Amino acid sequence: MEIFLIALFVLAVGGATALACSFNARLASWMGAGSAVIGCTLGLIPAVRSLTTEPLTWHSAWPLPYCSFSLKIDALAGFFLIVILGLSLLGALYGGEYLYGYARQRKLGTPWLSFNFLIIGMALTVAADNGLLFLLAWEVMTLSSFLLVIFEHEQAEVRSAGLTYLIAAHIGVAFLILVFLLLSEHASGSMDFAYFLQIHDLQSKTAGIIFFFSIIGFGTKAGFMPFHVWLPDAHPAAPSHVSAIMSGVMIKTGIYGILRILTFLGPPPPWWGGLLVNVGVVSGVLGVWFALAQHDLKRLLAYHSVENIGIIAMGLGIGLLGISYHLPTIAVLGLAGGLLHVMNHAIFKGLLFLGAGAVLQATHTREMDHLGGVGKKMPLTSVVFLIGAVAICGLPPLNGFISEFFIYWASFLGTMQFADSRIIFALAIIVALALIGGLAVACFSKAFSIVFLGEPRNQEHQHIHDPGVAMTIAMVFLAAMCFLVSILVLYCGLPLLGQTIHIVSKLELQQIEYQLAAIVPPLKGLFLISSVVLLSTTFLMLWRKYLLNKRQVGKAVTWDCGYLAPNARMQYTSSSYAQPLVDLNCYILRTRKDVQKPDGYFPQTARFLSHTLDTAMQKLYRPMFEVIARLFNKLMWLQHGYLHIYMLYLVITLLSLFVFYLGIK
Amino acid sequence: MTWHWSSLSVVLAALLLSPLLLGIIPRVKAWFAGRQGQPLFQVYYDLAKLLGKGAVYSTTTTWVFRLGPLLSLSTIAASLLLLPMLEFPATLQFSGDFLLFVYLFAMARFFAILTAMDTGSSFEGMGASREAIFATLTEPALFLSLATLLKHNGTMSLSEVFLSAAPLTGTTMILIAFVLLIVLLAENCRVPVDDPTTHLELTMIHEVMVLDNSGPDLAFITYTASLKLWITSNILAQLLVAPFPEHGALLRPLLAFTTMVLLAMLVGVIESTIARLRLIYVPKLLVGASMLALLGFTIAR
Amino acid sequence: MRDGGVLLWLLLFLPLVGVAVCLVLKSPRKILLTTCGGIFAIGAVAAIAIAIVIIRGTPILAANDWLLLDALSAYHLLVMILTFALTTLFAVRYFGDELRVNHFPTSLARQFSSLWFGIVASIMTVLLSNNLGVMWVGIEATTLVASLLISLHGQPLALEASWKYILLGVVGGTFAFIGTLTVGISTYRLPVETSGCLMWTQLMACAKTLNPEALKIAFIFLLTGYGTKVGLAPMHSWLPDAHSQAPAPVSAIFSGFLLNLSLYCIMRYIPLVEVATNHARWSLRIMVAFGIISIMISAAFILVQHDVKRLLAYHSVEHMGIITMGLGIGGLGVLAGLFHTLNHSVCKTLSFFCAGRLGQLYGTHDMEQLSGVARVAPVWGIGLFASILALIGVAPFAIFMSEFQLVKAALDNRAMWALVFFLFGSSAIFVGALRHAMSMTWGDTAADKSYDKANIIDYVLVLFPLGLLLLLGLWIPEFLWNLIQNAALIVGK
Amino acid sequence: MYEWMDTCLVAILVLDLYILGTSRLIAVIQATIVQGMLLGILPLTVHSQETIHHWILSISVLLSNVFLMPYLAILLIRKVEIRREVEPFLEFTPSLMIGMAIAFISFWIAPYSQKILQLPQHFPRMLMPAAITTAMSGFIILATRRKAVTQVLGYLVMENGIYIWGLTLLDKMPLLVELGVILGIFMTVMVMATVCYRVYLRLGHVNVDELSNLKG
Repeated sequence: MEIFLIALFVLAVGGATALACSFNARLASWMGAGSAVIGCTLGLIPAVRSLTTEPLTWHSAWPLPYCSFSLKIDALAGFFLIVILGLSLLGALYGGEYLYGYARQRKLGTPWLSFNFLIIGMALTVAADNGLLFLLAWEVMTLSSFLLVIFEHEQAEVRSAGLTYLIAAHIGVAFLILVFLLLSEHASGSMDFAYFLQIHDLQSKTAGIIFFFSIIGFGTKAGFMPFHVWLPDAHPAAPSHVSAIMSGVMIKTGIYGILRILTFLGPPPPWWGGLLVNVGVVSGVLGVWFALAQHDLKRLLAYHSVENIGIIAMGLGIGLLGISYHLPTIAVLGLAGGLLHVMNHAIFKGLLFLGAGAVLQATHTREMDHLGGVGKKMPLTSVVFLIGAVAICGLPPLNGFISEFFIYWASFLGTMQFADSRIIFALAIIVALALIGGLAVACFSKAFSIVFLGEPRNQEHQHIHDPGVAMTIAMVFLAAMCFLVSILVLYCGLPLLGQTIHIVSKLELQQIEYQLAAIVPPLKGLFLISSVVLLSTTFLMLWRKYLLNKRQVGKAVTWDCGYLAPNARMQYTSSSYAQPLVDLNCYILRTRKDVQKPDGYFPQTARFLSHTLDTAMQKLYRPMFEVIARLFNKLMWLQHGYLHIYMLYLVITLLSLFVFYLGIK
Repeated sequence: MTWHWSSLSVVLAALLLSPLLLGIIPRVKAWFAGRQGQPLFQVYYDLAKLLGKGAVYSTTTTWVFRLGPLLSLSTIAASLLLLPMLEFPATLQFSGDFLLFVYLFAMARFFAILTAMDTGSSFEGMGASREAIFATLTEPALFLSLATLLKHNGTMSLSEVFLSAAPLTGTTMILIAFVLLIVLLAENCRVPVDDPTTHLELTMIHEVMVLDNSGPDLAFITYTASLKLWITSNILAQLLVAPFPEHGALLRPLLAFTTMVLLAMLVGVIESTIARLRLIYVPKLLVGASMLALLGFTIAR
Repeated sequence: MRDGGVLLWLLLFLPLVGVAVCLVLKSPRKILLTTCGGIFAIGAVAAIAIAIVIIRGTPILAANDWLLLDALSAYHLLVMILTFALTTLFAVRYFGDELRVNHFPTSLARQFSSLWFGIVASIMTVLLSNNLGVMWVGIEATTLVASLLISLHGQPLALEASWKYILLGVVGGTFAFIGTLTVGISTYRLPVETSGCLMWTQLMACAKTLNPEALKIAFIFLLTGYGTKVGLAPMHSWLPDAHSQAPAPVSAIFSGFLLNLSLYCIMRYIPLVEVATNHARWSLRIMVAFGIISIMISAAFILVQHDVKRLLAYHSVEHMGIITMGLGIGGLGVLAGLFHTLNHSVCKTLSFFCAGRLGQLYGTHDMEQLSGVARVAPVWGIGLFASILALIGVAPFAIFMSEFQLVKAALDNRAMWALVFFLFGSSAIFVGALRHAMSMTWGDTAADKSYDKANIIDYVLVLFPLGLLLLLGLWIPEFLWNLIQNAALIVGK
Repeated sequence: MYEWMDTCLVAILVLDLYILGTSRLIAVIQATIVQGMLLGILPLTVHSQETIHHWILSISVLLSNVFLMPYLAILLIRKVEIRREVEPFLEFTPSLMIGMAIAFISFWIAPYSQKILQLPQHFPRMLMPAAITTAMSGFIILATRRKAVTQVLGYLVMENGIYIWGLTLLDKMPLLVELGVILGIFMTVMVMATVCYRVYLRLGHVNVDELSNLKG
């Protein structure tokens, strides 16, 4: 445990040093990135250890009411900690080079300070064993990520993204405060998780309220629809390695929070799981659909985070339903799927954001319709991005498939084992996952091909190239992880997952491991099929090479159907690619189109612009805030500037108090 | 995980016979048009010819364009290992194999789309876009049909679905069969979803995606298409044949093969008698199929 | 000396010495520096007195029980010397800038310094007196001096604000006086000796036997009266005007301490009423209602504000409402409210420093024009942003801690309406204030704004309060917490 | 035993109504001077052993209310050159009528209040109505007159009312507090006058309704 504290200390000191060194960009980068790498590496040691041994704990008093510096890394915390610190480590490595690209325009001290404190915040959130410490760490995390979001604060939209983010985070925290306080009320006033664990007299109504509030509070951070509104704005605004961390792991702290709260609440009634499934289905399907409609590469990825959080929620939801109905197989598979997807999403989403960052750094634009043909200039980036895309679509044999496989499996079992009307949940997950699968394929085939394939749409992008060593290492490592996770799961992951599931579900460890063992044959099958695919592809490649060896292999322009002057702007754009699917869901997506059709016999100009804003923001929150603002505006006459009337306020107050006095004897 | 080595013969049969199945459809269409039509083995000739040719690659394309057809073919071919044939369980059987099976299809499609997009042609982009949307809408229908079958048989493996003691019958079977037929038409880009023989690029889906492929690559793509037809019709055929009582180890598989031929003819009949749907109506057809599958799931016990 | 009585006398008379000295000096610079030194000296004396109270654990009584320094007043004294020390330092910086462009002649300097010491003297009168009547006199004196400070520069709008403040202040003061008298009347049947009828300690000693009805009526008057000076809605109308028009150091002490001072007076009466009415929570309910109204009304006005100092003024209304609500919730709420007092004072002085200094640099307080301050004057700009963040309750700043405790208190006491309104109101304020803060801090900057080179005092003025807020949010010194707890015991049960 | 006191109080009450009904500022000041005299007499009409206390109080009230504060007020109206109040928000006749109504109501509620406050039976009958009416008259002037100067006078009248109310505690309140209060009131009037004068100097008028630029 001391190592963990030392890791935090290294991070804090490193961040502070980076701030002190902000006069020299190189020094600041070295200090910030170096300390982050060292700190994360150190932190990983206890995290990994916690999975195999007893929980690591640390307790020391803290002169703050209700607070104590209690840390506990059990398997659940350890699991999340590994994901968090692992991705942060790579993010720091990548960021060291990436941020240095901004060195001419701004000082790098503050971003590195915030970055290191973001890691500290996330690590402490997960390791905290006290409610107040948890909240404080949570806020440190929010605040430091906020500072990173507004990194490029000259741009108005970046500021508005930061604003939305902080507001959403704060409203979420309000609910979390209520959650912890309600829990502490039943834990004899203490905020220590140790006391929370001993709660057993919780009424189902109170437990329900706590669960519901934690869905709102943690869901805001995690990005459940419709609390996701901050997410598509904030993630693109941050520097790419920070987007990777925010999207890959920071929002997962919300999932961690829900799981942690569940450990305090006793056996879940069915509606909890049902609620999570509903939330997951809505977030998953709509998230990917919104993603499809975006033209901004990082914004697209951000919406995919909503989708993947939805998938995680589905997994956890079906797992909870399994617990409620005493169907251990479903419980274990669902939870395992959800947890695995937490890790997998961190890997491939981190990879995709890092890849997008490399493109952004080279081309200075996130607008997909201005890109194209990047793959020729940045081959390595395009390969790793493709791997990430395949993984996020849940295509075999990469890691995304495995977690979705678990969830599918649990749901198919659910269709067989649930009582009549409950089947709907399992069915909903199956349909949603199927739909998400198709949409994700559409979305990432679009993202990859518009950006990396075809011809460059902008001639200025002729001299771009792959990023340097540090960024490459981070991306390649993550890409490799996409392949390796399944092997890891097969050979050492299952018993470790068992511990984590044990903490959440409170099922017996042996039973969990027994259930988990069932997953081994499919995984082996997956390997075999994958190797068959690999072998046959290699064979086909060699065969083709052999066939073409002696023959003429021509080079020509793409078949252009008789057009005389083909140019890059004639290529299919991201909006045209997505248009049929976007139109299909126009009632929810509400894409705005600005069209000027070609007119006359010799049309001169024509224009087509489409823009998909966030419907929850436009149709739910904005009107809500407007109504409140209008109501408040009606109070403006109170302060009209006339002193005489102000005096009457005093008398009126006095008289009303007298009425109160006479009324309440 | 179980191996059934004897089923490799079924895989071999599929690899060999699938172009034949693809060749039946134009022949039926020719009959309907009053023409003699091409030979049944025309697809084999085509494949051989294409394999013997050189290739032309667009200067726009990258390694994705070279890799795509190979990867599509090998994934589809690999999915044959997971496909049972009634008394012949799949070569590789494990619980949840159907998921891998469906996702291998998705994988193949993903790379087919990327291949098309790599050319930078807007025709091919259009085709790819349509491929993506129809696949998206087909998947729920497919999964719901599978859920019905699996639930009915209480199994998590594709191989056991059609071997169970009480196979799906009656209304539910008809519904599911109908849904699977639509899935078949959509997956193989057939009328009424797509018209492979049209001469206008703007209306095509699959054919327009491969405009720039030539030589061996085009051969691989054609062969992949034939394998897809084989596999989808195979599943539908098994569903239809499964209720027939078992007489010997080979009878039902042979019956199923006959059914597949009949299905190919049916596709030909459909293509000859029905017009291609307008593109905006296709989603309705596919969503409708999902609804039917849901109905089937609901009434199945 | 051993019992500290002399210290109390010193605290009362040192400011008067300060007035005399400042009237003698000639150079404005010297006058400002003397003021600074004087305030620090008073602060040192006060610190010793507070230390005695903390260490000994019993109140200091002096002058035949007319002077009293118990935990409650010691705590407020602590808040006061903290805000005044900081603000005086800031005043030197602020007026020093005016001095450079000859806007600050000797006469003005003398006026400022003598009023400054005068307000300290009157505050000492309030804090140290055991007699409720003298306390009232002290508050009235504070009002008068403060109103003169508002219109120090004599600008038309400042005069208007000053006049509004005086009139509402004196009407409120009259109400408060009626209330004070009525408290005296509540002892009518009791054999209290002549000097004791308004002696707080004696009233507390026989609180159970006081006439509860008279006390209730008294409390109504007192709450309306002192509440006007606290700035509780709907009696707050003067507050945004006065805060926005006063010179920044005056706004800072106004918001930082004068409001709390009046609230302190109300705190003295709460235990009287509650004990006399047998803890029926009668007065507490009214307090909660005022808290809710203040929070909601300030939320409404914060959303549409254009002037940064008015924005901060409405924040004061909000935070006074929060403290009042805390007092009204009782139990832990009192503790939270008192803790909030310190946090709010430190934070609000900081934000007024920054807003005032930026106003000086930009020549306006209009938030439309105060844009991109973080680029023009990084120290003050970041200070303003951080202080607004702290004000709206972002952890790990201390205000988050006190609001957290308040929520806990509300939950514990099942004050659900208070909780709902508090959360709703503070969320609305969060949205409104943050929107302003973001555009002010990082908005587009007009090119002609000159870059202000920060000196060491600026860093101290911004970093010290910020550091203090962080410290209090993460680590509360034990002696301070004990002091707050003892103070809370005086107000609540 | 309170005849003298009641007589004085009735006189004060009548003066209130006079103040409410008149527009000439000098007349208002004269009325407050007379009120001040009566207030000075009041402590002496209370029978008590502590006569020195009463005498000191009486003298200081006379000093402040009859000499100092009226002097200040006269000085002020000369400086700002205002002789009469014009067009108040509430005209003089309605003000007068409201004053009468308040007087009646206060007569009516006085016994109840005495009971609630547990005041002794032999309490001077007129004390509470006079106090309430005087204070409210002062407040009406404060709240409805247009000129800042008039408001200063209104405050004076209001404080007179409070002073009457304070007489209930005559024997219980220490002299020091009472003197402090009187000093406080005097200082308040002085500061009000000062600010009023500064407003006049800076803006050239003392119209309160024009002081309404700060809003929102």
